Amino acid sequence: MLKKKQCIAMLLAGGQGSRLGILTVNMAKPAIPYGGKYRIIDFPLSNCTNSAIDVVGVLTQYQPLELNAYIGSGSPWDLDLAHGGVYVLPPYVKGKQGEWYSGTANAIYQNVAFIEQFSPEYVLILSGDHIYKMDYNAMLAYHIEKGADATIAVREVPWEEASRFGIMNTNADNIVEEFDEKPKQPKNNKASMGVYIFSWDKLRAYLCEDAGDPGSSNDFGKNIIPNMLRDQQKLYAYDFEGYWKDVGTIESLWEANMDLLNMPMPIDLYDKRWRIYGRNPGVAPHYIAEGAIAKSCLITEGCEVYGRVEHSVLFAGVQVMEGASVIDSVIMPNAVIQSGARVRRAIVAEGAIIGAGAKVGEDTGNIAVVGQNVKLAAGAVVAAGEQRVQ
Amino acid sequence: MLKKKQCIAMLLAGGQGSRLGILTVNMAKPAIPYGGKYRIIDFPLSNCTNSAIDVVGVLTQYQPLELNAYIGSGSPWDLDLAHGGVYVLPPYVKGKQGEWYSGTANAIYQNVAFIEQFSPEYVLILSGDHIYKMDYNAMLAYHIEKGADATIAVREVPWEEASRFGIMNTNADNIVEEFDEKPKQPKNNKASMGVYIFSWDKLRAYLCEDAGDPGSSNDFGKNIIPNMLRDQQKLYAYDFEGYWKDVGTIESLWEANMDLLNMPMPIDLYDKRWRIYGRNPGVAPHYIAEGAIAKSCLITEGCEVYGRVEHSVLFAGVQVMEGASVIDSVIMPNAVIQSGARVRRAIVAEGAIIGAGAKVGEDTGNIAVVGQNVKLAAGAVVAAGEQRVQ
Amino acid sequence: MAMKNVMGIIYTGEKDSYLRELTLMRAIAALPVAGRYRVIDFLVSGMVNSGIKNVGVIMQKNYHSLMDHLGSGKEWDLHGKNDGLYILPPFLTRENVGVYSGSLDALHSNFGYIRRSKQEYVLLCNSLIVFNANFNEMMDAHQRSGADVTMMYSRNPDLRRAENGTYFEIDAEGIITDVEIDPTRPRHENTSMEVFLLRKDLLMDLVDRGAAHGYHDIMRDVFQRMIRDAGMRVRGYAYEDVCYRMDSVQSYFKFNMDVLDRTVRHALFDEAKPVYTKVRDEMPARYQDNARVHNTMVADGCIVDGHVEHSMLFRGVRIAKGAQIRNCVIMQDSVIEEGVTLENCILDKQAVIKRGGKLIGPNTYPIVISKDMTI
Amino acid sequence: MAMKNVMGIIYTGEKDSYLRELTLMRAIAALPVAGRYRVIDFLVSGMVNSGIKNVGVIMQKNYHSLMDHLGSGKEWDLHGKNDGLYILPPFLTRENVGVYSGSLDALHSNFGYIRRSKQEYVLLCNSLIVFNANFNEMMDAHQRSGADVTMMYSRNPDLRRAENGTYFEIDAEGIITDVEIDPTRPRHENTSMEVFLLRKDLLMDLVDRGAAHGYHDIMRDVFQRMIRDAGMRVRGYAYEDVCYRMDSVQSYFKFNMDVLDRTVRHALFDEAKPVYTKVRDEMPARYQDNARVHNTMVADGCIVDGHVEHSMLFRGVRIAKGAQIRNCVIMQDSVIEEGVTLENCILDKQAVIKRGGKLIGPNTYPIVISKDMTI
Repeated sequence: MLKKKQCIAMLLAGGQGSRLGILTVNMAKPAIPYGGKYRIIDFPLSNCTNSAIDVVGVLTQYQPLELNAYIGSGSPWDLDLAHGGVYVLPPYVKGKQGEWYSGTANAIYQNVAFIEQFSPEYVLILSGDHIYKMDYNAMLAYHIEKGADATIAVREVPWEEASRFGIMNTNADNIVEEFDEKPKQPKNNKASMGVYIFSWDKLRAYLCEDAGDPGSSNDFGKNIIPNMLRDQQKLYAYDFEGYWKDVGTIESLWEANMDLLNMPMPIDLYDKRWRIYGRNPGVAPHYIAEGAIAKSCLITEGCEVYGRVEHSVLFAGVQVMEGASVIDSVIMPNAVIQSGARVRRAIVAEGAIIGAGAKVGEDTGNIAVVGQNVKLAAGAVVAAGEQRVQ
Repeated sequence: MLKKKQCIAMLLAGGQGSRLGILTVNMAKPAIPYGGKYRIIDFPLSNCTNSAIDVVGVLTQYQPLELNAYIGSGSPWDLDLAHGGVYVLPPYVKGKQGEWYSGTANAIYQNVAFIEQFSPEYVLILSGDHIYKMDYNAMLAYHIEKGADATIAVREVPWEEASRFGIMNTNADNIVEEFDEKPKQPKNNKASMGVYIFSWDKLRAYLCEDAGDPGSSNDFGKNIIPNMLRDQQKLYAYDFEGYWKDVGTIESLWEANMDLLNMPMPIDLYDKRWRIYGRNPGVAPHYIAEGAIAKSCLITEGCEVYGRVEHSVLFAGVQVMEGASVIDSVIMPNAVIQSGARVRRAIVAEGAIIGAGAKVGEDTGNIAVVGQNVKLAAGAVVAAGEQRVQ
Repeated sequence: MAMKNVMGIIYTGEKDSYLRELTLMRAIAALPVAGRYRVIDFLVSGMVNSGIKNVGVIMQKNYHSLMDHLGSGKEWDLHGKNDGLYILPPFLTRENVGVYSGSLDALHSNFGYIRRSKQEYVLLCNSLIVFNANFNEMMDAHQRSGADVTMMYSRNPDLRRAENGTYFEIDAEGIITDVEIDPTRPRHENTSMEVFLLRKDLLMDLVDRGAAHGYHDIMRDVFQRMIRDAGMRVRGYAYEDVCYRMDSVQSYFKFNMDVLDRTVRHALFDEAKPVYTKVRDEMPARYQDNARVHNTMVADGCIVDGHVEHSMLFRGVRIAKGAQIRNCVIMQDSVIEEGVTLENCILDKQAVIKRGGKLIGPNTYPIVISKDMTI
Repeated sequence: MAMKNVMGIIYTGEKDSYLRELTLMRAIAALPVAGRYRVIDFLVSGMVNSGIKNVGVIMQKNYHSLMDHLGSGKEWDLHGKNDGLYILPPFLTRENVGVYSGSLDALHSNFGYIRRSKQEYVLLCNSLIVFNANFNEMMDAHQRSGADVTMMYSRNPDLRRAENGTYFEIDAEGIITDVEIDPTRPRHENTSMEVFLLRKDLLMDLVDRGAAHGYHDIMRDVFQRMIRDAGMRVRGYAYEDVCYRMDSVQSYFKFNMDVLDRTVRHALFDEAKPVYTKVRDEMPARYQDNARVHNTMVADGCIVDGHVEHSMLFRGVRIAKGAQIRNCVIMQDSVIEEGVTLENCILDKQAVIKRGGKLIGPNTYPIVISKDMTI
């Protein structure tokens, strides 16, 4: 009874993101706050909305609570629809037993019945790990125009970094001839972005084949794409040129936030034609007190700044008290920096309290992290690179 | 960041409902169609909406696809809210591993963190197996007035049937003194309806205790309630007098549908003050052709009746062709009864096609069932009590 | 996909005086039809099914029921922050007491909304014709032909009226070569369906220029001139499926009766392009022991215990035992008591016909019973 | 819990002429305040936070921006099928060209909506006072006292005005014993907050009787008479928290400046009773290298590179390098170019002050720059 859709999106949001350390102890990676008022998942979801793709299945299995509550009815992204919208898809029990998702391809395989409800011609596979603005609709038009079986979004990376990525070796027509996962000697610098469009009939066939192979890791990059290449299916690379950042580590999450402080911003979040939507905290505008300093920074609603904030990103409801200073740091929602505390090159997670006079992070060295709801005693010290969970 | 709620509901919708035979092969029991345009889950969800309870966690693990798509954003029940609404809660992975729900109490236990987000004072536990209209708000007022730790909704059943139920032995003040699960010699006829209100602090403590007991079945009826009685907590019975039907078997599902054909209806679904909401199929009014017969029946939108329909319930989009007859039966959405077919005392599931001249069911005996999307050949015969899956 | 780039504008300010009591308190667009719909549902659903995401509805007088019906646009998935359904009632300011003086004035008053919309094309429609179109094909034809404006028309003779309607002369290439508006005797066989497709910037230019010259009506003062004065390429696009014009009590009645015909019904209610409407959450219709119903459409919430033939019953209608209904359109929540006889009647919402009442109209001119009347 | 049984009605038809340019194209209820809100947000949010599920907003002239702002009520979770937010613009029919002649007329025109609502009580409010109430306590007081009508008042002297406002005399038992409307010199110290709580059936009876006698104003013609003629028990309920009256440019300006005060800000924006408003999805405010900002509230989407002191910046405001802003209220999307100096100004939406401009108003009478103006 569901309405037929030309293309639906499946968003892989199940990863634990363990390289993000204590930030993902209680929360799936796509729910991580970013950029002062967003969560990572806002980017693929807003891209879908702006690309007129209005069915999004979100595949979760690790700590989905925060993500579930955040997605809610889907209304912030205009995905609270009667005919489509956003669906959270955890593993479930079929017949007598249930099975957890064993890999990216397996997660999609377990939801074949979900996909079939919409009888789509194409399926867009996304991951919830990256910050970027992309018109999936343009990519779909390319996929259709080329008559491709699969289209893989790629971006050029510096040659010296190419060996860290999945590299697509393409011919002059952008047809993928070979896929090198982290090649020692890359023949190309086109790295896969983890954004795929498949013709659904083809993908379904390969998912079924893969599910029957006990030796498979059930992964798109390791199994599905190589199997399609083996069979000489038509795989095209789709070149993407804008900002794209994997925020898979503490350092890269911090960097991605700092990127927003550059002028011009490498990713334009003011663009009214391609807004990034998110759930709004619904609090008053922020307040900068007499004597406070706020420069080269992003500050959002509900913050109160009595101290000094420089080259930093403050999320909703953050308080920086008199004499406190926050420099080169990311302060997540409702954290409080008490008077005289000093925060440098740090990420302070949601609801953490940095006691009076405490010192978090250092002027150089690795990023210090204070975990969610941690109450740091007055005068405490968190060294560069340290992760404090209590 | 979620808004505090006085009381939230947790709806246990995970049951496989295996006594419903082939009807629940592809679908969880709460998603079973009922009454011409409803699904079983519409009743507890609409009761919540009408009782001003606007956070409902739906605990699923068995074949949740149909249910998930049906619930969608929650808008049919006015539960597509920014501050609350309906949340589908499957099992998930915490830390390194995941765990399926091992019982009703375990399902709630695994979602303690979900509940805590709303800091509720009370938690209403519901099941997705029953047809009834009930003001949970009145029950909550009773719970508060009595200062109870737990309140259990009960209804009086005929004494001779009491031994099939969980019986609450109460004193004159309606305090529960003893709980008899299916007593051979019942001392009372007040049967538990599977609707509980708990003071959350108390419930949480008992859930934690239960989770630590390796011998427990993690079940409300078998473990939580008896443990609370053991500790002399204040458990009250709350008397409910309206229509209440467990639709856990083929026969009872059929009966519950037939109940709606009695006048007056034992459960008033015309009541504008307590509407039962559901997802609307969005099709035209039904059409009764020249020469057709429709009497003592319920027929809804999208049906086309060219034959004879008596004492039956037709769901959306059903077609009864020329010369076909449907008597004492339940025909689920989009099923087609071809010309000359004869359906008696039967349930024909969604999308099934009964071929020309086929015979389904008999004038007496058990209910015949034709499964979802089954195409019954012309002239085929399905005997009383038979379940046909292809 | 292309239709994402088209905005829909529906002008609901048509002359409604021929519909008598039925349009006393509501716009034609809000007229209840086919058991559970309003006239405007077909157009809005057609737009949405074609992929249009931004629909503006220009309201005139009597717009309360229309506003209430459309609500936030949720039933059409037009309730987003991004695009969606825009209800455009007349401006009431200190200087202006509302009421547009014509379609051109209405468009001019909503210039800001049109300009802000990000689509490149406008599909401009009136709301008095009921049809269930997929506009993609019209858009394809428009783009292929390179026309400045494409106008939808029908060759259906039932749409032709004396002194009412717009008629096109169209040449072999599909170019509209002449337009007659409200002729006593329509000379051209192509009736305008009042559906116009053009680029947004062209529309804005035409409206701006028209308003600057003090014109009021977009068909007469702008499009007709365009066609006459040439320079612009105005093409016709033939709509071949069923369509009905709601401009008199008789045509309203005929439409409801025609829907009982299988061909018409299936053409209008096609699974591939559902017609959405406001949901009422009624229970299924109930037939009692004495019900005898033939060739009739019945909406949810009805309770029928009488005899009903060749009729249209809207949601929540009650027909008591012994009542005899023939050729009737009975709107929402009306009550027909025991022993009543009705033939060729239109009952507006919540009418009550008391026990034993008898109303038999001529089949050419049905009796209309106003909303909330008790007889 | 009890508040589920109360419907809210907000009358937005107040006199708005004292607010000059600010209310030329919008109702007072739609006036932007405190960086990201509209006046009406406080009242609607207060109702919702108190548990009210059915809110009707009676619109008068200039209601476009108000309608656009409230939308489907989604931001307040008032978008359900069951109850929710009802927008009630004036009726425009053949006979009636809209515009109510007073609050009583407006209520009478919406009699159907009031009757159909299933709540037993009505909380009737005007929209020109900004406060963030929890109405539960008022309801408790009303029910405990057995009064026929309970009227909210404030002892805050800032609400008192010459020739404007309603003032109560209240006895030791809390009974309102005298009412003065628009006196030249207010004699009673209790200013009406224009919030009335009563049973719905009583309100309907009063409105019906009042309309039948040709009265227009519910305060003057109904409530004042009730109090004078006795027979009814009309009680006062004192509101002790901060409240502001938006009835002049000065009072509008003062309100925005007072919100900068921590006590006022925290009283109005209390986590336990959030104020909801339409969301714009702007990115966080950005401070550039040359920003120097003190004692100022800044909404999302702003980009600040100049000096700003004791001011209120709404969403999307741009302040260029070298600009000097003091004591200003700058609404949404206004642009202040390099080297501009502004003091004691109110800039309406999308105003542009070009490079080097200088505007210094007296602090008793701020300069108002209209919407879309470029200077």
